[in-house]
Amino acid sequence: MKKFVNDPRSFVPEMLTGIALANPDTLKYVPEYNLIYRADAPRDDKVSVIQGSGSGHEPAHVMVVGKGMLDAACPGDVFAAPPMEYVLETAKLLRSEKGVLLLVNNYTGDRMAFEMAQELAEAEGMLVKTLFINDDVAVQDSTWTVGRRGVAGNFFVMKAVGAASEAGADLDDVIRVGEKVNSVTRTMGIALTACTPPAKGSPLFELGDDEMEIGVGIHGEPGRRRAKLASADEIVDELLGAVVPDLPYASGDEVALMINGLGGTPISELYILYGIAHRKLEEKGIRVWRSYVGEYCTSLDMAGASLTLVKVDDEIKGLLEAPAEIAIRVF
Amino acid sequence: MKKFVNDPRSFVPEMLTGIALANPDTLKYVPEYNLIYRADAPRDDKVSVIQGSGSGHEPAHVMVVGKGMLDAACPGDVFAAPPMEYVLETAKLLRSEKGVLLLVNNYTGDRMAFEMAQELAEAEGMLVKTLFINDDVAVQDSTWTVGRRGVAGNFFVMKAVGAASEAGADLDDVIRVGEKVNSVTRTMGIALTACTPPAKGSPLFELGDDEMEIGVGIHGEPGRRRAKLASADEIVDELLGAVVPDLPYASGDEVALMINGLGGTPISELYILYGIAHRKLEEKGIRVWRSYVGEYCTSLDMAGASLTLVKVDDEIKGLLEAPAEIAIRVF
Amino acid sequence: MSQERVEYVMRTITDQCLENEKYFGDLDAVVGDGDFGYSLARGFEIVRDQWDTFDRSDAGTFLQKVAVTMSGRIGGTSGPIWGTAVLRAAGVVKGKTEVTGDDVVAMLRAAIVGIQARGGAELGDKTLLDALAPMADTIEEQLAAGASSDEIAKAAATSARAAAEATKDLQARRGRASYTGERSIGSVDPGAVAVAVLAEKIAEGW
Amino acid sequence: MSQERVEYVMRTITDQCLENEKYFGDLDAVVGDGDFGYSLARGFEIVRDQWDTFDRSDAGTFLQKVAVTMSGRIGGTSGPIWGTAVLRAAGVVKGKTEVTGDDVVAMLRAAIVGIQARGGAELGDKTLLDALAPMADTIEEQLAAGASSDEIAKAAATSARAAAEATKDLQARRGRASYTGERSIGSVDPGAVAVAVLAEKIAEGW
Ligand SMILES: Nc1ncnc2c1ncn2[C@@H]1O[C@H](COP(=O)(O)OP(=O)(O)O)[C@@H](O)[C@H]1O
Ligand SMILES: Nc1ncnc2c1ncn2[C@@H]1O[C@H](COP(=O)(O)OP(=O)(O)O)[C@@H](O)[C@H]1O
Ligand SMILES: [Mg+2]
Ligand SMILES: [Mg+2]
Ligand SMILES: [Mg+2]
Ligand SMILES: [Mg+2]
Repeated sequence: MKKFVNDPRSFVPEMLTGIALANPDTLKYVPEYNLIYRADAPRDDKVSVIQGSGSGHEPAHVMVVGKGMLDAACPGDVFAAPPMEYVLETAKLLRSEKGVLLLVNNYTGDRMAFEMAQELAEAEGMLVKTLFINDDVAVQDSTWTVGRRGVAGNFFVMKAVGAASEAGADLDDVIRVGEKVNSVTRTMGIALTACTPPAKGSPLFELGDDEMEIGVGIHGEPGRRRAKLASADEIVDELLGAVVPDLPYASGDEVALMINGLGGTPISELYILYGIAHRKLEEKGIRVWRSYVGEYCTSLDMAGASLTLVKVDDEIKGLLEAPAEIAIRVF
Repeated sequence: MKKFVNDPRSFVPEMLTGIALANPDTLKYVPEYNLIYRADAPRDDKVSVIQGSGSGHEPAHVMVVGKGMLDAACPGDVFAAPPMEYVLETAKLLRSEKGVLLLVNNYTGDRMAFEMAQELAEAEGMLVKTLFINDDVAVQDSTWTVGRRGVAGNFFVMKAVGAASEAGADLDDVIRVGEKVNSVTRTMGIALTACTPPAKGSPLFELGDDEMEIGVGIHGEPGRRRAKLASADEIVDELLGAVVPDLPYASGDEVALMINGLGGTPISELYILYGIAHRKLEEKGIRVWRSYVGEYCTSLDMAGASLTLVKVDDEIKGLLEAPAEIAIRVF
Repeated sequence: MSQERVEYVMRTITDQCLENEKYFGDLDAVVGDGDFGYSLARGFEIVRDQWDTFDRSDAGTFLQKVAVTMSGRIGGTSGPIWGTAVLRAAGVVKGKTEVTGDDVVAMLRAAIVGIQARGGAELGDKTLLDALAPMADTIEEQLAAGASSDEIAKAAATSARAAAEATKDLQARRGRASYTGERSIGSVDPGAVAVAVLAEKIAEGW
Repeated sequence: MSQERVEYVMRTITDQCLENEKYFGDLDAVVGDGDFGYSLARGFEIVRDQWDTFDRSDAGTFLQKVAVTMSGRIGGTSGPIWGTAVLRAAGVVKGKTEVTGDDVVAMLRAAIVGIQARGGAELGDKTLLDALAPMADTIEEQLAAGASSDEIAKAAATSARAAAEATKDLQARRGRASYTGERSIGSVDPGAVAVAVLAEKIAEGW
C-alpha cells in the first residue's frame, strides 16, 4: 500500500489532528467524536450546518468547515458513516436558537445515523432538521432501491446552505435553498483505477490496464458497468450524455460546471476534461456561468473524475459567489 | 496508461485551453507559445513576473497566473523547459516600463532557455532580469554539478515576488525580495510511486510495493536513494532530518510549513504528514507560523510528497499574507 | 438456557467479528466498499475490552449494555443495524435470567423487525436478513419438533449457511452493493455470510 | 563533399530522431525524466515538414535555417544544446557549397565549443559531448591518415558507438540524471547514444 500512514486505525484521527494544528485560530477539534468545528460556532443568530459522512472524501467534508460553509463535520471512519453518537454529540455542541441543519449524503448508513440523532436531539428539545443530497445520475431504478446517492454535487448544496445561514436565514429558508440547489444538481462519475482503503491495504477491485468503470460513486465500489478505456473526448460525451438529459439541462440554461477529481488524477487532466465539456455544453446552447475544477469530493487515491452541472438562477448565483473561508486554502 | 487524454501530443494545449475557458474574464491564452497571461497585463506601473518551466507540475505554474502571483506562464511540454522562443515572445508581450522578471527553477534546460531569451530581449532594449530558484536539499555535491534544483518551494518565491510587484516595487526590489525568500526556503521530497508522462504511456521507473524513493525532484526521475517503505512518522523524520539542519532552522525561528502533494497522494495523507511535522517542529522550538497543505508543485500522477520550510520575518510574512487571486479556486 | 449461555453467544459473536475482520472486509470489497469487517471490529473491540464491566443483573440488561457500547463506535450501515438488532433482542429478555427456546425465536424476530424498521430492507434484498430470517424459521421448526438445544444450534448453523450461500443469486437492493445493479448478482452478501459464520461458531462451541 | 551530402546528413538526423522517439525517451527514463525522445521529435518533425522550404543558397545558410526552425520547437535541455550545435556548425560553412573533410572537423569542434558554452559541461560529465568529441578526434585522425570518406564515415560511427557505450561507467554531472548521483553510473547517456545512432545511420547510407 503506497500511503503515508502510521497505523491504519489512526488514519482519520491523525488527519484530523493535522487539520486542527494547521488551523489553530479558526477550528476546534474534539477527538472523541472525530469532530472539527468552527471556533466561533455555535452562534444563536445563525443556523448551525453540520455534515457527517464517512472519511476518504477529503476535502469533503472536514476540510470545508469554515465561514460561509460548514459549521462542523463529524466524519466516520474511511467510507463508513459516523456512529450515531458522533452526530448526536455534534448536534448538541452546535445547538443554536436558530436551529441545526444536518446535511446528509443519501446512503443507508448515513441516513440511519442522522435520523436517529435527529430524533434524539429533538427529544432533548432541540430544533434540528435533516436535508438529503442525492445528485448521482448513475443510480437508476431508484424506486426500489435506496435511491440516488450524494456525490460531488454536495459541494454546491453545502456552499449555498453555508452562504444562506451565514446571511442569517432561518432554518426553513436554509432548507429551501439547499433543496432547491440539490434539485438542479446532477453528477456522473468515472474511475480509471480502484482505490485502496488504508485498513484494507490493497485496491478494492481489479481493473485491467485498458478498462474503466462508468457510474462510480465515492466509496470505491465498482460502478454500473465496465468499459474499454476511452479518450477524454469520448469520456466527456459519456458523462454529459448521462447528466444533461437527466434534469434535463437545455439550450438557454446557465450552469455551473464542475470537474471533480476523485483523488489520484492530477489537475492537468481535470482541465483537459473541463475544456472539452465547456465547449460541448456551449455547442448545445448551455452557457457555462462558472467553473469548478479540482478535488471537491474524492475516493481516497482513486484515479477518476466526475462531472457535475448545476442549473443556476440569480439566487443560486448569489449564494455560490458569496465569500467563504475554509480550512484548506491555496494562500 | 490511466489518464484522461486524447492525443498525448495535445496534452499541454488541451489543458491550457481548459484553463482559458474556465477563466474568460481574467486570463488570455496564446496557443503559439503555450502562453497564459493576465488579461490586465502588462502594466507600466508594475514589474511583469513570468515563470516558464516544463508542464506536469500543475497547479505550478500556469494555474497560478493572477493578481498577486504571476503575470504570465509559458510552459514547455511535459517535463521539458519551454523553447527559448516561447520565453522571448512572452517577455516581449509582457514588456513593462518597470521591467520584466523571469523566474526560473534551476535546471539546465530552463536556465539556457531563459538566459538566451533574456539576452535577446535586452538586445531589443528591454529591462529584463532572471531569478533562479533552488530550494531542493536533496541535491548535494552542488559544486561540481548544475546545483540545486527548484522544487515546491518556488511557490513562496512566486508569492512574495507577486505581492511585491503588485504593490509597485521596482525591479531591483522585487528581485531582492525573491532572492531573500529563496535563501531561507528548503525542500525535500519523497516518492511512493513513479509517474507516467502521457507521451511515454508507462511509469518512468519501477518501484517495488514495499519501496520508496528518497530525495526526488519534480520531473519523475528517481531520487537520491531507494529505501524500504516506512511509516508516516519515519518519513517525516527523514524529511525534517534533511531540511532542518540545512539552513539551519533553529529553536526560536518562525517558519511557514508546506506539505506539498506530488499529484497522486490524497490530501488526507498530506494532513497526516502535516500534523506530524508540525508537532516535531514545535518540539524543536521551531514555531509554525502558517500552514500550506495541498498540491503546489506536482509530478503528474506521482504518489508522494515534499516538505518545505521557509524561515519568516515580518517582511516575508506580509508578502505571503497579501491577497492573491489565481486561476484555480475552491470557490 | 441460562444467562451464561446468552453471554457465551454474545462472546462468540464478539470474538468472531474480531477474528474475521479481514475476511468480512474482503467480502464487502467485491461489490461494496470494503469497510464491513473494519466497522464491526472497531465496535466489538470495545465490547471485548469492556466485557467484564457490563451490568449482568439479567440477560436483557446485559445485552442492552452491549448494544449501547457497540453502537457508540460502529459506523457505516452496520452500526445502526447491528446495534438495533441487539437492542431489540435485549428488550425481549428484559428482567430474565433464564432464556427459553421460544425466547430465542422471539429475540430473533424482534431483531429482524428492528432491522427492517431501521433500514427499510425486505427479504430478498440481499442483506443479512436473508440469513437471519431462514435461521429463525429453522429454530422455530426444530423447537416444535422437540429437538435438543444441541440439535437446534447445529440446524440453525446449517440453515444460515445455506441461506447465506443463496444470496449469491440475488440482486442487491440495499446498501452500497445495490449501486452496482445487476453486477451484484454472483457474489454472496457479506452481512448474510457473517450471520452464517457466527451461527456456525456458536454451534461449534455449544 | 557536396552540399547534397550536407543535406543528406541533416535529413538522416531528422528522420532518425523521429524514428527513435520512443527509444531515446526510454533511455532518458532510466535515470532522467523520459522526455529526450519526445523533445527531439517535436523539433525535427517541423524540420521534416518544412524540409523543402529551407533556403539552400549555401550549406551554411541551409543549416542555419534548420537550426532556427528546430530551436523554436524543441524544449528541455536538448533545444538549446542541439540548436546551438547546428547553428555553430552552420557558421563554419557559411557561404560554402562545397564542404571539405577539414570543414567537417571544424564544424564538429564548433558545435562542441558551442554546447560547452551553452551548458557548461566538460568531457566526462556524461553528456552527448562524450560521444561527439571522440568522434571528431577519429575523423581528424582518419583524414590525416588519408582515409576515404566512406572509411571515415564508418570509423566515425564505430568511434561514436564505443564512446557512447563507455558513458555507462560515468557519473552524470549535468542534466536531470545528475540528481541521482552515483545511481547514474551503470546506464548509458541518452544524448551520447543518440549521437552514435545518428553516426551509424549516416555511415550506413553514405
Ligand atoms: N438497508 C439495509 N438493511 C439491512 N441490512 C443492510 C442494509 N443495507 C446493507 N445491509 C447489510 O449491511 C452489509 C454491509 O454493511 P456495511 O459495509 O457496514 O455498510 P455500508 O454499505 O454502509 O458500507 C451488507 O452486506 C448487508 O448485509
Ligand atoms: N549541460 C549539458 N550540456 C550538454 N549536454 C547536456 C547537458 N545536460 C544534459 N545534456 C544532454 O542532454 C540529454 C538529455 O536531454 P533532455 O532529456 O532533453 O534534457 P532534460 O534533462 O532537460 O530532460 C542528456 O542525455 C545529455 O546528453
Ligand atoms: Mg461503508
Ligand atoms: Mg526534461
Ligand atoms: Mg461496506
Ligand atoms: Mg530528459
